[in-house]
Amino acid sequence: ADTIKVGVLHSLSGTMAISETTLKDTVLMMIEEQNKKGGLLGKQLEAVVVDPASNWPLFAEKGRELITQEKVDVIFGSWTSVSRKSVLPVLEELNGLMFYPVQYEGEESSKNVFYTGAAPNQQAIPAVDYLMNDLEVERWVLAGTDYVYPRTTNKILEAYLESKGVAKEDIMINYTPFGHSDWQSIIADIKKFGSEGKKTAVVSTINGDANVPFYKELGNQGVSAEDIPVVAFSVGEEELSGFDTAPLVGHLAAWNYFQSVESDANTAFIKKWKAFAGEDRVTNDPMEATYIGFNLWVNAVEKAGTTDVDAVEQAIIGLSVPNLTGGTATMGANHHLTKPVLIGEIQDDGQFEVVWETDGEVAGDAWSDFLPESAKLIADWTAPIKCGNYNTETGVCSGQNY
Amino acid sequence: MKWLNDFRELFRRDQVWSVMLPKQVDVNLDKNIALYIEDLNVSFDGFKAINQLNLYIKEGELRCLIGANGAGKTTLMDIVTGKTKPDSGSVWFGQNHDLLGYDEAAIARLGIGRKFQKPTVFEELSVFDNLELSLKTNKSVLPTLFARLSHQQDKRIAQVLETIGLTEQRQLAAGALSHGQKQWLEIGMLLASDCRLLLVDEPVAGMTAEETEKTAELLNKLAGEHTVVVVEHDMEFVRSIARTVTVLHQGSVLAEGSMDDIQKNKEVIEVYLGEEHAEGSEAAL
Amino acid sequence: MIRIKNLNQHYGGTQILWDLNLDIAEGSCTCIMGRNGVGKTTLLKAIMGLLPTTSGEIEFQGKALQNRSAEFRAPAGIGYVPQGREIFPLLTVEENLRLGLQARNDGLKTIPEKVYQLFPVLKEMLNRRGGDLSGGQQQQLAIGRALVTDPRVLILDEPNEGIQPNIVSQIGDVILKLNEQDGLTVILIEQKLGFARRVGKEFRLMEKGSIVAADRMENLNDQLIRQYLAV
Amino acid sequence: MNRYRCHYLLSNSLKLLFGFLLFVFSSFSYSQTIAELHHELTNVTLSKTKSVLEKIVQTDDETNLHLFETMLAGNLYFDTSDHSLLVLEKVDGVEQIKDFYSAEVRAIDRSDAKKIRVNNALRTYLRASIARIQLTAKDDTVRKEAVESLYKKVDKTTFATVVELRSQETNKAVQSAMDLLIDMNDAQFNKNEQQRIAAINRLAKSLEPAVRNMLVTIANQTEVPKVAAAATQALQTIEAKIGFYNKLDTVFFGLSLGSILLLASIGLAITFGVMGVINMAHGEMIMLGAYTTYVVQLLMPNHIDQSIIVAIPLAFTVSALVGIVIERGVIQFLHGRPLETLLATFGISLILQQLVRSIFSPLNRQVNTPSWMSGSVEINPVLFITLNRLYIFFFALIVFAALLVILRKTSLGLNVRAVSQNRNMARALGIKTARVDALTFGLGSGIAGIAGVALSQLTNVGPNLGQSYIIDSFMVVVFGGVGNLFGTLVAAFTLGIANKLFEPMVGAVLSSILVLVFIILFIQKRPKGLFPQKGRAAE
Amino acid sequence: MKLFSSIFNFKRSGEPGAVIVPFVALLFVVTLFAALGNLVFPEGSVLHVSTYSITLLGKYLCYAMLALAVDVVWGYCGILSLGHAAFFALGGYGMGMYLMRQIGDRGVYGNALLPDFMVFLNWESLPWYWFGFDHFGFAMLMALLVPALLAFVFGWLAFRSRVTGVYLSIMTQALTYALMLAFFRNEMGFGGNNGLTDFKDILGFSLQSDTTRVVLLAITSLLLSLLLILSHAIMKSRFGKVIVAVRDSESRARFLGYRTERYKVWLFVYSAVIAAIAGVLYVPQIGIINPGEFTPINSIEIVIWVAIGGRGTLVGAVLGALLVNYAKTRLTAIFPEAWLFALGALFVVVTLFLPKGLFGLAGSIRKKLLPSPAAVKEVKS
Ligand SMILES: Nc1ncnc2c1ncn2[C@@H]1O[C@H](COP(=O)(O)OP(=O)(O)OP(=O)(O)O)[C@@H](O)[C@H]1O
Ligand SMILES: Nc1ncnc2c1ncn2[C@@H]1O[C@H](COP(=O)(O)OP(=O)(O)OP(=O)(O)O)[C@@H](O)[C@H]1O
Ligand SMILES: NC(N)=O
Ligand SMILES: [Mg+2]
Ligand SMILES: [Mg+2]
Repeated sequence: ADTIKVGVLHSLSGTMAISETTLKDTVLMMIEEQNKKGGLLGKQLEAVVVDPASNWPLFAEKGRELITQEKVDVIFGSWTSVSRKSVLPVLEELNGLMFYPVQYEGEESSKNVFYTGAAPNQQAIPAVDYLMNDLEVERWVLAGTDYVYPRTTNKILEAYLESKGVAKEDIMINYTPFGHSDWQSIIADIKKFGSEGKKTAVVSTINGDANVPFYKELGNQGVSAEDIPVVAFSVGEEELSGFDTAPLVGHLAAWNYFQSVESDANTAFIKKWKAFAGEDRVTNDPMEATYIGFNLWVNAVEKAGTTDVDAVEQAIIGLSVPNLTGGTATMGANHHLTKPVLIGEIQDDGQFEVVWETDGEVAGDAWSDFLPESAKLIADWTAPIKCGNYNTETGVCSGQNY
Repeated sequence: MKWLNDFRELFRRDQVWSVMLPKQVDVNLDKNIALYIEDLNVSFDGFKAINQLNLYIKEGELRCLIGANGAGKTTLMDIVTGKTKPDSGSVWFGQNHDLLGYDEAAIARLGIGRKFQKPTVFEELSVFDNLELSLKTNKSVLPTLFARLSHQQDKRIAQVLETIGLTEQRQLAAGALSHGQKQWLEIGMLLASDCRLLLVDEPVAGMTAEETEKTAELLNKLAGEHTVVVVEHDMEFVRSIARTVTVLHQGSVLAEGSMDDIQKNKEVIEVYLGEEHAEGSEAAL
Repeated sequence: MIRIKNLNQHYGGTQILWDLNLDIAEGSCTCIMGRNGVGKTTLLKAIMGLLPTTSGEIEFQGKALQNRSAEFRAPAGIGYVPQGREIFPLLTVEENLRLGLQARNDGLKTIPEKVYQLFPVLKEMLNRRGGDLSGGQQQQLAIGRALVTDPRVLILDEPNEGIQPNIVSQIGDVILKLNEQDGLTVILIEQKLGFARRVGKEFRLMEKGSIVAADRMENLNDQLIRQYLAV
Repeated sequence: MNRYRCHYLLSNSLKLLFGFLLFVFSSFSYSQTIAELHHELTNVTLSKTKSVLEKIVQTDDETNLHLFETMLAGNLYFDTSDHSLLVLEKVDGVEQIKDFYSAEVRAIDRSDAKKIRVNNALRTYLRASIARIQLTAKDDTVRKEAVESLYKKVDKTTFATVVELRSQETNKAVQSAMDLLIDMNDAQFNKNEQQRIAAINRLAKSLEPAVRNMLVTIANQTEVPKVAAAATQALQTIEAKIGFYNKLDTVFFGLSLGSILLLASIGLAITFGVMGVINMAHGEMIMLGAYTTYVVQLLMPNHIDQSIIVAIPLAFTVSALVGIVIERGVIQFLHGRPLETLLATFGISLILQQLVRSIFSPLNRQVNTPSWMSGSVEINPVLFITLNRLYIFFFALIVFAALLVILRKTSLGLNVRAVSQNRNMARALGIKTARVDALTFGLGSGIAGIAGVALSQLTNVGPNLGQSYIIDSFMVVVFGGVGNLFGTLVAAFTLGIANKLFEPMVGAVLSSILVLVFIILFIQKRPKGLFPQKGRAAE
Repeated sequence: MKLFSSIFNFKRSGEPGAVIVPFVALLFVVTLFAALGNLVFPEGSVLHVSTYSITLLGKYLCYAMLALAVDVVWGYCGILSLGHAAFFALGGYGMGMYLMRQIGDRGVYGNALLPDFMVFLNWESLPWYWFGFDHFGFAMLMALLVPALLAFVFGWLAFRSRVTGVYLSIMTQALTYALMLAFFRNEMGFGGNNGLTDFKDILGFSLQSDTTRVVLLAITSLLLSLLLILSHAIMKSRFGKVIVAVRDSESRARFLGYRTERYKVWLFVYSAVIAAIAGVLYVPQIGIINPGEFTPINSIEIVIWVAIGGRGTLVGAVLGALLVNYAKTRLTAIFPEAWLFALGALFVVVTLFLPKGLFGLAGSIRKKLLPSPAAVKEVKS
């Protein structure tokens, strides 16, 4: 073909459109820019956008369409874990290549997927460390939307906290349905839980639409960040742009990127984004992950001299590109990136201010060390192991579909 | 404590479990009375529609029920057919069936059929299908699923169609019939169902004089083999079929007797007939 | 007062009215008769604008009606008592009557006492839901409701269906009175010959969707009856 | 009453006062040290800021309060060229850079002003420092709040100050706040057992969380059994009261949820309940109302407090007009085919969602809460009622009452019921059915729009807003009994309260499931909802 | 069989029936063509049919079956179920559980006993309700029995209490909504939001192989034909007439002695089983089942397929499902950002201009072209 096709598999309608449309735009922007630079391997890049409409099985169908009908060379896509799980068998069957840009629960490493968002050890654990060490938090509320990412993350955190000597009665766990909008009782409960003398914090894995009513209620019930700080893993600049942050100043989020981080790369990126999408648009962590993923892919293709999936897959491992926070992102043999962990406080202008960060980049861990079964596994896509779930005890690889 | 009683019922030694009893016992008409209605009361939001009503209908009788608008005639039929539950009183079909304990379908299966005041037919089914569904057959689910129109049944329907004059419209959707035609169809459904007790609410409303005559003839023919209760306001018609007439007033029986007696009854004249239809007046214009 | 020329009407593919012509004089009381299903109700519905007509003209007081919508006809002075009563079942009797007020041209806001005089039972039942009434009571309500609209011409489709005998004669009296004293034009569909003869001044016989005979009531003879009304 | 608001007013007036004072003293009054410290403040990293602030506190300088408050509000900046302190203020939506000392507007570029960063730890420290300064503030409420902020933690010197101030204090409320603080101190540290117990007994009347936590600690210290026993008893008294207030809380939560369900479903009670249109686009009418609120705020960015009042009639109009267009354009052709309305309106709802997605982007839009609606009323230390929910509760009742009047007392109400029961007969009576339909559908839609205004205060304003309420709305209308407005009211509150009763027991997810199961079972008992249509006609 | 004898008696049976045989024949031809095209003709040949098209067709046919299920209850009996996706999803979960057990120790954790999601949520042992699902027969039995039982219990409660009309519709919606919330819960042991996925093989045949896919498609197509014919036979029987009578006037049917609630319950169960079969066939072809399948919106969409095709016509419902889903596939590809406008408009336009759906349109075109003798007779009489 005379173009290199790039598939974009993000929901443009339905419940996830809110988050995913931005990522589609990001990919389009990156493609446009790459084409201005003369394309890749002397060819122009061509975006193929489809809409899986927040319907999980459709991700598999559209994924197949992209690979077999449109013959794309790479896919940037997916947000929710379930959508990734849905398309995964198709990617493995057809030997496709996908870059997944969102923080997730880990416990996965596929030959055909590169995970450019954070694994739990690149977000959740450092955040808890910060709360424990810097804010002297002793009681924990783990509040999340009832699905796999929060469940797993909270499982990991629970194990981690207990290993740090936190008593069971000092951990409160609460799950709510998707799109939960009535937070009165839960926040009242959190307040009560937090008024018993020990410093309390909320670790929120609340996802998507439930956040706005959550924070509004938090503000109205007067839960201030000084009393009970909330640290969120799924609330970024984009989400904050949906509400008035004045009453929420000081609440926290843990990410690998914030728009407010000062670096030349970031300034340039923000400028490009605003020119592309609109002056009032903000950037966020999954966008950075998409940015890194895209650049890694471009570099790998150039290095391999082809868009062939197997060649690119091998070329990309160990490759580094600058991230937007002034460091570098290196793709590990387990298909996860190295990332700095940043903790930011919400400001009244809807931005975050970094109040803590790791010294350097942390390597992403596909298999959490805090879950008994998973601790035994490692992912390593380089020879001789060449496997995403290698059991170090039995020396066996399991679960591969190709 | 209903469940407790149910539970006790389960362990009574003098009878087998009720679910194992044969489903329907045939109607016992030893005393020659088809329908017993005793001390019946119904009220709606405080308004007494039926008031201490007592009524006995003999087996094979053709009984006319008349009474002012709102006297409770239709309500009475509603009760007998299980549509309305009375506040108190009893309704027995023959010696052995307490109708108040049954639902509509069970009552219908005992052989009690009804024609409604406002003609009600299955509008989207054809005239033919309306009649087919009315046939006296096993109406449980499985038999119906595998049922097939027998030659006899087919003939029976043709016969009924002929009688009600809708042979030409047999494949027409019943909803497309005119008001009078629907009346006829509903009568036809009664005929097809071959019921033991027929409750007929205003059969000749909207019919021409001649059709009225024909209906009268039909009902007369049915009586004897079937027990028929007719409600009508058309006095000519009533006179032409009635042997015994019962007059209802404000939910109770005001008078009962032959048509002649009734037409002489002062009270009936006052509340219902008016001077025109009173015995001896220039009857029946 | 009402003049119908070459009216044709279809239900779906079936033609019901065939080139129907009808003239109703002001102040007359006309009885339309015919067997079941010949199209009497259809004719009245066409006059009320409740059915689309295929072709033909309907004139009321010199004005063409066929292109005006149904809403226009009640205020223009046509009162309608439909077959099957068509009471608003969930409205109270009083509300059913009050609805008629809107069609009046005099802006009256209360239900005229006259209606209660004609049908005392309605007064007793004012707060009952229309749907709960007995068939006969509903029929009275339907007539009452039409009278509330203060019509110039009253159209009744089998108004005596299901009415107790003494009220039937009362209704007869009412119609006569309305027609003779108040000069109200009346069109009546009636199956019962006796009643028709008593109140009707004119008759029209229908068959297969056309008017086949028209004359003064005195001239309704047995031969006509046998020909058009017998089964 | 309203914390944020008081605070805001106060800080403004103080700023004025200080501006004046600074003007008077600016020429000579600054000691070397404070200026140096201020300069140092602009040069340290976030982790070192606290030590500088501690030194500043030591100086007891008069500018400290102003400094701390500005910093706490996140408005303290400095000039990158000369490191002088600046204040960044928003005046009518425009940012203004002022000199910290003179309060004069400075003409420097925004990018030359750099923020002095604060984090949670600093905010805590700043608040405590402010409280200490404000123990002598003029305003009673400020003083009281200053004392209250010491409940959690108070150092020796500050406590001594409070004890000293107590004798001069004249305001009753401040007095009792101080007494509580003193009692707390006595309960813990008084050497005299009798006095300790007396203090504890007095504390049993208080619902302050700090008091309770302190009592728990005392009750667990068994060295002095009598004191521990007193503390245990005091705790019991307190817990009993708290238990009671928690129940009240639950009821209020239930009523609040109920009022939201009511608002969301009441428009549907008309379009669906009365007119019989299975209106799947109802949620989108709500959404349009919410977006109208957003647009109104865009148009009047400096009058957020008033914007919502303006938005109510506008949202009504917008949704009503769209409703009328839908009715005239589609629904009028579907009379007598209620199930088809489901189809068509579902299509319309897809179109409307995509429309706002195209116009406003798929992202949630920010709708601000007017200051008079934010925060909460504190009834006592354990019982708060959030203002926005309180207003929405009353708002829902008012809308309901207004609707009831329209449907019961106007001819529109009568006509719409007549039309929905027998369209042809209504036409034969001269009722202009087309107008009635359009107006009624418009009314139902308009009310949904109003609901959108209220919901914009609680939840996302995004293209999915409507979707999240449509199922609940149908559930409420059906549960209450179709066609019965009063039923909708009762159903909304019943479901609201039921949900909130289950929630503490089984969690939010199971409680939603339980409520659904409850509705399913309830309908078996009452197949036509709470308030069914009765009588013959309902068959 | 009496049931089947009526099927071939098309002269009397009116329009919908008359097209079933041609439709089934067409379905066979298409399936055969697709099968050969995929397995025999190589890529690049004009006759080649891609695997993508095979899975797509398989999905459409499952949806068509689902539409058939809804048409049976809605079109003929007037029971507007807004919860049929629940039966579909339950059937799918039954199949999903079987497929999950087939993974055995090939999961990522290599645990032979527990599916992956149970392993990482620290489940100790397989919950009791998962037992037996490694046997295909048992799993299929449960996949049909559980939805049937749910339909029976729900129908029995609701119809006996005479819950009708919108009340019933909303209750079915509540049912599927409650199930959705329940299946989201990880404690339920069905994989929570992620559901069941990453299947390997079915009865020993790899799900990734083209042959398996084609066979699955063929089975779907065959079952759809059978169910279409069976449903038609049922609707033509006297049972079917009672069902229509119930739709017209349930109380009148009761006064004739029919226990309408039983008729409705059995019809509802029958329909639920069809939906469950559709779900069973859907999962191996799609490769994932998760609680999203329970969302009330899905059920509403099914109703829309039926309405667009023409309700009460069986074949119409099937065609409606095929058409709408094909349109969705095309539109999302052609206008990824505006397809909802087109789809929404399609719904509105069809409702407004084709009150009887596409099938009704076809019928009236045919009528216009060749007026039936019956119609002529009616006019004259
Ligand atoms: N469901 C109900 N709710 C309230 N009132 C009712 C109900 N059913 C019947 N009624 C009242 O009970 C009375 C008796 O009604 P019913 O229909 O039995 O009279 P009827 O004798 O059949 O009169 P008609 O000859 O006019 O048909 C009437 O006044 C009616 O209004
Ligand atoms: N909705 C309809 N669709 C099709 N045909 C209809 C419809 N309504 C009535 N018809 C047919 O039109 C013809 C005339 O009906 P109409 O109701 O006008 O008769 P009618 O003269 O009033 O009879 P009746 O005395 O029985 O009331 C009848 O043959 C009837 O079958
Ligand atoms: N991966 C997530 N956040 O679902
Ligand atoms: Mg009656
Ligand atoms: Mg008629």
